Amino acid sequence: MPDGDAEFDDVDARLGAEALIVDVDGYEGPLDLLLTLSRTQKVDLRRISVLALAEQYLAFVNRAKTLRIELAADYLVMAAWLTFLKSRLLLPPDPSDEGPSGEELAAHLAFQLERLSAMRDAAAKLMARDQKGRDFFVRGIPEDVTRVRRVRYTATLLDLMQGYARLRTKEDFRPYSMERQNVMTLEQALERMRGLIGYAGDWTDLMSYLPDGWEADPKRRRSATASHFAASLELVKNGTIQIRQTESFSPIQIKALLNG
Amino acid sequence: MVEPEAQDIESLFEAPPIAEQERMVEAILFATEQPVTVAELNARMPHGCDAAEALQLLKKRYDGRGVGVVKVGDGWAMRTAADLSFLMQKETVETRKLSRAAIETLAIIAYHQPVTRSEIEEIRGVSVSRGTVDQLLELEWVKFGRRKMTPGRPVTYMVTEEFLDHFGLESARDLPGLKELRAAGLLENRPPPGEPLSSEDEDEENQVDMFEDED
Amino acid sequence: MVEPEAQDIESLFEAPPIAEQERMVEAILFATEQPVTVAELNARMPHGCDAAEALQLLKKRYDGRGVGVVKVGDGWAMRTAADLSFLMQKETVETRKLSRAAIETLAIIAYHQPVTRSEIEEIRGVSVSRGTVDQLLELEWVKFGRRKMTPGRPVTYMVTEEFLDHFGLESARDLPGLKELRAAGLLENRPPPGEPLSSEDEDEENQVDMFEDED
Repeated sequence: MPDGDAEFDDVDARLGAEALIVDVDGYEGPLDLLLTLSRTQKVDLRRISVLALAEQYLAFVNRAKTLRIELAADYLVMAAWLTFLKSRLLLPPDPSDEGPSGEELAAHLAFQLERLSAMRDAAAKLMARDQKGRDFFVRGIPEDVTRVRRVRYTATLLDLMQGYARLRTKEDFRPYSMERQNVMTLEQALERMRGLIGYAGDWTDLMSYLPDGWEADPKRRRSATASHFAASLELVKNGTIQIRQTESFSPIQIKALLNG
Repeated sequence: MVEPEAQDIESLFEAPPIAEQERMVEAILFATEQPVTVAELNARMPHGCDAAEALQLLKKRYDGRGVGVVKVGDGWAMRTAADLSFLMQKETVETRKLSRAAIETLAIIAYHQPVTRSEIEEIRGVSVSRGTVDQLLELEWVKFGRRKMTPGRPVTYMVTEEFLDHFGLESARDLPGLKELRAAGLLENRPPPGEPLSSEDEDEENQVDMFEDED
Repeated sequence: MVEPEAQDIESLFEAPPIAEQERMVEAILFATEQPVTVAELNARMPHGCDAAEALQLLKKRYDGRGVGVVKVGDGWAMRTAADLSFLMQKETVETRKLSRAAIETLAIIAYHQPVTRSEIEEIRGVSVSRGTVDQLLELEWVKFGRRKMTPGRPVTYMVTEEFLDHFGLESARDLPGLKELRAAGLLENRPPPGEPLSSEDEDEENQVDMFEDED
């Protein structure tokens, strides 16, 4: 900090201002500040003079203002409220007034301060307790409990009957079902080919893998060819076989990949 | 349908002697870091065992030892004696230092639970930053309680079993100075004068429930 | 010159009583993450302690308990007694609904037993995966029946006593017939006339009984 800055009248004022900045930063809101101020009264929080406290707070805020310290809005709201409280406490009660009396408001503020103070003490007591991992310790080598998970399947008689009913009535309305006898699924073809592929050391025409009884009928042959072709692609993907077609429309050939 | 079978089993596998049951409770508590409830103990021990009784015997046996049987919430656990902490320097885990705001918020939640965020703010006189509660939730010292039956149905916060475990408390009722604070009326939710009481009364009852009718 | 001083220190920090040392060893072994050697124990315990002796006392104390003091390599650790290892398992039973495929397969077996896999597939209209039948066999709701006297002599499936027990049936004949299913609102559509059971009826008298109310 360069010396000789003459913004403040003297060094004391500057130090005072800096102290105040630090202080305001250090307070966690107006209630915290009020609690600190109230401690200067050195009495039971229930017996503090709220009037004196209000004056102290207002003096603090005024000083901060003259030093042009940015005060958070809630400090100013509290100042306004305390000014109101002060007027209520000083003026004789107006019987036509409906709001709470100055004493009630003052008592509530005292209660809030006492409660905050009590919570601070409680927090301190809590943190002073023996703590796990600092004062007492858990088992260092916990022996894990092995979880044996058993799945129990259940079904009710109703499930069973509904299932059966569903099956027996399916023929009546089956929107998507196909004539299965003329269809060969990818899974079926894959299973077939897995069994046969071990013997194919040489390039073999894919069509030779079609099962007996599926080559004649065109419908069946189409389905079997398609499923076998899809299955062979699956096997290529797995690295089980190689596939090739020498030119368009020529026979598709496959060959087992011998590992090792 | 199961009844006659269950009886057969009972006579077939008589409950082990209580000394043996005590050994079993000892082994189970010893093996785990987390507190174990009596119900869990009974579930793991052979049919017919009385874990609660065995537990009492075990607790007595460990009285004054280097390791003790302690109650944590609904569960039981074994922990080293606090007076031997000086031996444990090696084991100490540096926990992240909590801010003053976090410590105060924790205390308010513990003593006023279940408590809403706005109630915490009312007590502290400042708004509670998100990070403060997050930190407590992350430590698993604080959890969400049931929503409050007030307009907006705000969530409430409560302390967890992990909190009790960490601070060596049997239950939230054993918080230091709780009785005195309640007697002094400092745990009441007292609305500022001139504001309608609305449903606050109901809340106060809730809070009493928390500490008195639990278990 | 040094002698008297050393003596002073020794008398100033007298070793704690052996019972106290035993507590210390207990707490250290409990809380430390690895087995601890006697040298390490001595280093951590107050001056003048005899960890080896305290350890032997502790070992004796835990003799026959649910937990024991055991030597692991060069170090010492506490372990649950081997005979109680069965307690270290926690069985969780998860109840799951049987899959639709399994229920349908089971229903077909129940209504048509003894039935072959290809017959099941015929009725379901889709292939029956190996897993489905295996699951039913594993549940002991289904068993193998006698082989069928048709080409290939395929195995047949039947339901078990266990199955009847689970579903509260005295026999498979007690399963409601189609007419009853329809009356109960479980069947909404009439099966196509003359279509269904003809082929299966030959197999088993039972089924004729079961479905005799079929038109």
